[in-house]
Amino acid sequence: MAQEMTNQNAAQAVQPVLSVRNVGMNFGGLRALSEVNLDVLPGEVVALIGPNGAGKTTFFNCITGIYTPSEGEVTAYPKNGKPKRINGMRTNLVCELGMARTFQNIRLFPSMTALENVMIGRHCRTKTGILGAVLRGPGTRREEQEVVDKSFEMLTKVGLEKLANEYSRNLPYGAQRRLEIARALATEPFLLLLDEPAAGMNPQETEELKQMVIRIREEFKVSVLLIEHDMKMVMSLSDRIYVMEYGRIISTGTPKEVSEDPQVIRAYLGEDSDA
Amino acid sequence: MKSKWIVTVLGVALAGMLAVGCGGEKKDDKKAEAPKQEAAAPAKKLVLGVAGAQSGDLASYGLPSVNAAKLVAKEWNAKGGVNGMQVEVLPMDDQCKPELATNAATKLVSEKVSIVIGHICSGATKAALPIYKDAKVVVMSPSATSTELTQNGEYSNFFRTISYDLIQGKAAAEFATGALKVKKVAVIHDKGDYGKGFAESAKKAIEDGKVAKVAMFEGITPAGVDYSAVIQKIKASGADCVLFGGYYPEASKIVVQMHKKGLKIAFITDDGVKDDTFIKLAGVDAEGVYATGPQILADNPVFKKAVADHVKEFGSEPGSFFSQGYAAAQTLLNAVAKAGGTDYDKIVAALHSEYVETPVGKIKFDAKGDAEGVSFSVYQVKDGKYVLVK
Amino acid sequence: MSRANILRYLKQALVASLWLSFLTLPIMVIRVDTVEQTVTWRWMHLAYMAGGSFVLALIWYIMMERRDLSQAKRELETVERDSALMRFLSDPRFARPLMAFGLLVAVAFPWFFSLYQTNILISALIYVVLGLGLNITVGLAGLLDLGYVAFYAVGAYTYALLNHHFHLGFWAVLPLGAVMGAFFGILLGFPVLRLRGDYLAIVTLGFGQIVRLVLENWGSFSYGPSGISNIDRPGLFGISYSVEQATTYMYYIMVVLVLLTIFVTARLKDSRIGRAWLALREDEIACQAMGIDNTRAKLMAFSLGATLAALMGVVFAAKTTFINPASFTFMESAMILAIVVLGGMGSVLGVILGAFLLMLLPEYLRAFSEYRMLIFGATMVLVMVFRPEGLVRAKRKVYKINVEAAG
Amino acid sequence: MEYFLQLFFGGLSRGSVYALIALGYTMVYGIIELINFAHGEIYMIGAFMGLIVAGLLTSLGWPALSVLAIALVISVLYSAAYGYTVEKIAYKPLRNAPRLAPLISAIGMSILLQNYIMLAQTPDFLPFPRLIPELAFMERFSNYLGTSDMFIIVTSFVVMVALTLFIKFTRMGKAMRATAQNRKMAMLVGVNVDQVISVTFIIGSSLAAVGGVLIGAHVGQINFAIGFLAGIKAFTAAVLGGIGSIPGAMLGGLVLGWAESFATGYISSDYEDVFAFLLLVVILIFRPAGLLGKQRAQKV
Repeated sequence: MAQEMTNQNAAQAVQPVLSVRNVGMNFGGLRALSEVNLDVLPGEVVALIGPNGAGKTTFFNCITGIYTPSEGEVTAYPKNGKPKRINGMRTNLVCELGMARTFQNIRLFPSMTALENVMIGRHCRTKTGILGAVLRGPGTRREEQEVVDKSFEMLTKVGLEKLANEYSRNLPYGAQRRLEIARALATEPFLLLLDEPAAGMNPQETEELKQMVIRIREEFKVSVLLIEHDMKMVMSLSDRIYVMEYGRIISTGTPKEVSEDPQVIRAYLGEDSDA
Repeated sequence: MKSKWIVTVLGVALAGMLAVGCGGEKKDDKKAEAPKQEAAAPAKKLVLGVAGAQSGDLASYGLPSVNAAKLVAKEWNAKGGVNGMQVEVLPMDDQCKPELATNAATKLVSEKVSIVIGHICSGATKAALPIYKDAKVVVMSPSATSTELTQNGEYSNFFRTISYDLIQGKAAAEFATGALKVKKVAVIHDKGDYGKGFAESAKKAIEDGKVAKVAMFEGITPAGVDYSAVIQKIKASGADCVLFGGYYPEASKIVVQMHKKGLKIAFITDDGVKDDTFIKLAGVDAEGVYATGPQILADNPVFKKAVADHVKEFGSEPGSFFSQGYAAAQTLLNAVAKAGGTDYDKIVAALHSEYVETPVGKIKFDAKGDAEGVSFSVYQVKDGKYVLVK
Repeated sequence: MSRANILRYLKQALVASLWLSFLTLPIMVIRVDTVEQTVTWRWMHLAYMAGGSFVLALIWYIMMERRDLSQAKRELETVERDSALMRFLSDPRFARPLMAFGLLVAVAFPWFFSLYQTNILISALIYVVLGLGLNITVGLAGLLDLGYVAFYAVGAYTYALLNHHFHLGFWAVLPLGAVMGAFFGILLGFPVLRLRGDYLAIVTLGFGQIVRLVLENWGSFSYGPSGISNIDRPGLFGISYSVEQATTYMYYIMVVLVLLTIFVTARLKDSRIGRAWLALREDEIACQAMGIDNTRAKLMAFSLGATLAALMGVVFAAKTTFINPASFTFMESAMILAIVVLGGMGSVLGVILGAFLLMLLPEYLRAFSEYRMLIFGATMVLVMVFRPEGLVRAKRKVYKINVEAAG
Repeated sequence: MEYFLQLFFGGLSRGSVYALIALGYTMVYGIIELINFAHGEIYMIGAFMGLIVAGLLTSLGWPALSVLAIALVISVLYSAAYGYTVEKIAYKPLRNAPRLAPLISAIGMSILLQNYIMLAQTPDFLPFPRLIPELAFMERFSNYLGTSDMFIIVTSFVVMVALTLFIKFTRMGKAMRATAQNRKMAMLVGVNVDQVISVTFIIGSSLAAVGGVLIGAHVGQINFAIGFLAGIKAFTAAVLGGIGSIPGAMLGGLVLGWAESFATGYISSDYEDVFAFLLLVVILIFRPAGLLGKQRAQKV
């Protein structure tokens, strides 16, 4: 009980990095999301779980500008900037603001090398134009070198430094997932949105991934919001968990609280008990 | 490895197509061989370039001139050549495209050709002429009718055996307002260089004549399947005569569809339509259509002989601009013979002064390069044939 | 090759040849005249067809099996290997002297070859630049533009009209043409760029047609189908050249422009902008989610391609000295696209090879006169079947890592 | 009003010509998402086959209507065989190639087929016998519609209905829809995708042949180059109506026909095609999926 109190106090005292209020999303007559409320605090790892088709990815799409929410408010709080309402903001501006994501079905750029994939992440933090690229003056060269160095650093963080010059289409599956994270990190986000990062990984890879996320959070001081089905990972990694079913948040709290919530057990764990 | 089989693929493509292609080529080869073997004996030869559309969708306008040149060359070679030089025909394709025409022209210039029949289309001719002019090559077109080509007076090396748009349009307009006494004329064209040129000169002639009015002036989409909208418009305009500038495919479609829609007014058109293919295409609907065309004396012996030779040599009736091509080959070779060589000035002088009996009449060329004695007459389709209207 | 294999190939080829002979029988053999009601039978054609298609089919099947084998092999290997030729070409020890040699040949060419050869080489070079320009739009940014020739026309008419009315010279109009191209690129680009894939293709095709039709019909502006003639060739300090001199001069201008274009595209390809284009081509959604402004990137690619096309339009008008709308048909767009795809999308070297192949092949196939377009079409199909990624596969830059900085 | 009706029916007849070719086009595109430039050439080959058969039979003295029927059947069979073969040579080996490769091979095929017909037959225009007899009762309407116009309108309509039913209710039709939506998934659930694509080409080519013969007889002339423009117009019609949608192809064809007809009638035929293409551009900008096409949500 006391634990719960402090948690709630913390949520009110500290300014969140992302706050979602009463967001709903309709596709024609279909109600995909309704009254979703969610906060991510600085440095927090928050998990969004729920059965398939609950609307988790739709929610990601709503807060990254791929869809415009039908109702509600999505507000982002960049590190040194003013709070910004981001419903329906263009995807690239959301990213520029500092919210970078990965995709459930890996979306790398297959005929670019691993390093170049990460370099794409640097795009919004650099500014060479056509003229600069053609003339390649000292400024451009410096910037280009900075992009390469930073990107390689990101690759090192996810353990892909040896595969830097390989085409991303030729990377093994696990490496592709990690490359997506490196690419997102390269945009210097304050909030990292991971859509099922462990999908298709074996237990060992999943464990490595978990360690990596912990490392990244420490080192880059980013908050993480992740969708994940692997309960072991979710339970041990997240600070807080939101459970979604049929487009609604049905439960929220620490992993322990959530795992004891009868609603969650009925809706999710009950069906998936063998997982 | 890979690069090796790129080359192989290309090789295969070439070899294979040759094998497939042999079917048609064989026949031509035999004929081409005959003069070549004869040509091998005397050392000197005279190359007659024939440039124009020889492939692509306008090939049917360019190929007859090549045949015509071959026939005339054969005739001269049988007589021992021009000044002892065997004549060799060198066809050069431009598909009627200006950029390909410049390539063809530079190729002919590079091969030191001094006389050229061509080009077929006015646009291609305009693009190629500066190159010929610079290299002092005499060019004679059987079919480029754009008025400015000769009337601008810019190209002293250019001649043609066909009269030009301005005269033809005027002839058609005068026939309509004079002989047919029409009051309202619908002038339409196929938006092409030739058709629009003809239509514009006809329009101007009608307006200048002040006897009749131009009820409408519009371009139609070439190669369209349906012209009913423009036909309804003609109908609504109350015109009592249609004047069409363009070629026979469109002309035949319009005539047929006009009749289907019950619009049976006089249809006057140009030399691009005065072709037997038009009558074939339009069938019974061709009856009564007027077309202007170069004056051909029906009983002109040279014309009759040329056609007979063509049938004998190639097994078919000659196509468009055959007579003009034939005349061009005759006058050019005659000029070389009279000039005693391939000296540019002498050839030009001979063209200006020497009369030659050709399928288009007895001609020589005026100061601007147009054939004197070539004029337009009006023909009408009667019983499936074009006959001269008196 | 084992005997069983050979027998199998022969059997397959025989079947294919019988099938093709049957297929082509009516069209190859029969000619009818529906007016005279006569029918001509040309049975010899069938024999040629059967023989020809047998040989072709035999080669086809052998090549096909080799293709599938090598494809299977490639899929097994995770590391991609280049062909010996490509390794040779990308090795700086050989590449440098080779380039120098190529440049030397290019510079010396007009002194050793005829006017005709120089002339068609200029055409080929124009298409090299056009190909490289479209390569930016299609090859790098993945925007299928089927109306590219419209910008070529914009450039050509800019020069032709300015020269005709105001006697502006080549050098004055060259930059103006580029500006016009960029302007039209942005103008047309804005509304259509939110369309994806094939819809973009068909809309650009429509725009291409509209530009040509307007040029054809708006006689008082463009002189309609009769075109504009006597356009000045490029001059320098008011000296007038003969055709031969002007062609040589033109040739060198083109060599410089080609080098410039190669320089620009090669630099762009491995720059921040080039990477953004590539990302755009590979995955639009991921690209935008990574912070790239798709609309901006698309507009840049579209208008840069248009600029190069317009630049070449100016050169084209100056070269032929005559232009009319018939030079800017859809077939022309298709041809430039074919250069890009055949050469290898995204690869500068590939596009150059593609341009030379497609422009010089028909020219040197003059010997085959009537058959050259047939061969040309077949070549396009065959290259695509046996090398769908194009003659030269695009390669990405290998970065050397500054280890210290990366720590 | 009279004038308006004339233009309306003129547009209807022209539009149904576009629709007839567009039906085959939209089908092929809907299933393999390839702008099949060779479709126009198959249409042209269909017309030539019809001409050859008609020429043969007429020289033997057969009556026009039976000639038309037999010419249609043989032309359909042959064109289907051509379509099948073209697919096997130029597209099937490219199933897994980059997206633009089949497009280039289609353009190459189109050039190849055009030149093949030009060399094997003739570069000239050939008169096509008027196989469609004039029906007496149509005489009254001749100011609006001729018999052959009527013939084409009815045929396109019948083809549209038959095709819709085929795709909705037969096993093959369902397999086609499955392939169109997701080729990989279709393969996984046991659809023989190669066979489906072959059948698609065969049906598409048969339709092109029907169009070739009927339109040849309607217009009265053909040559080797007619396929190109027909292809572009048909494709425009298909996109206008919503590519992949069969009633859409019909509607697209008609809308295109009307647009051209009214543009000519009330403005000027000089800009007939400009209006057609402008219409296309405007519709695609404001309704990217075409008139009857379904907007597919992008999957993320």
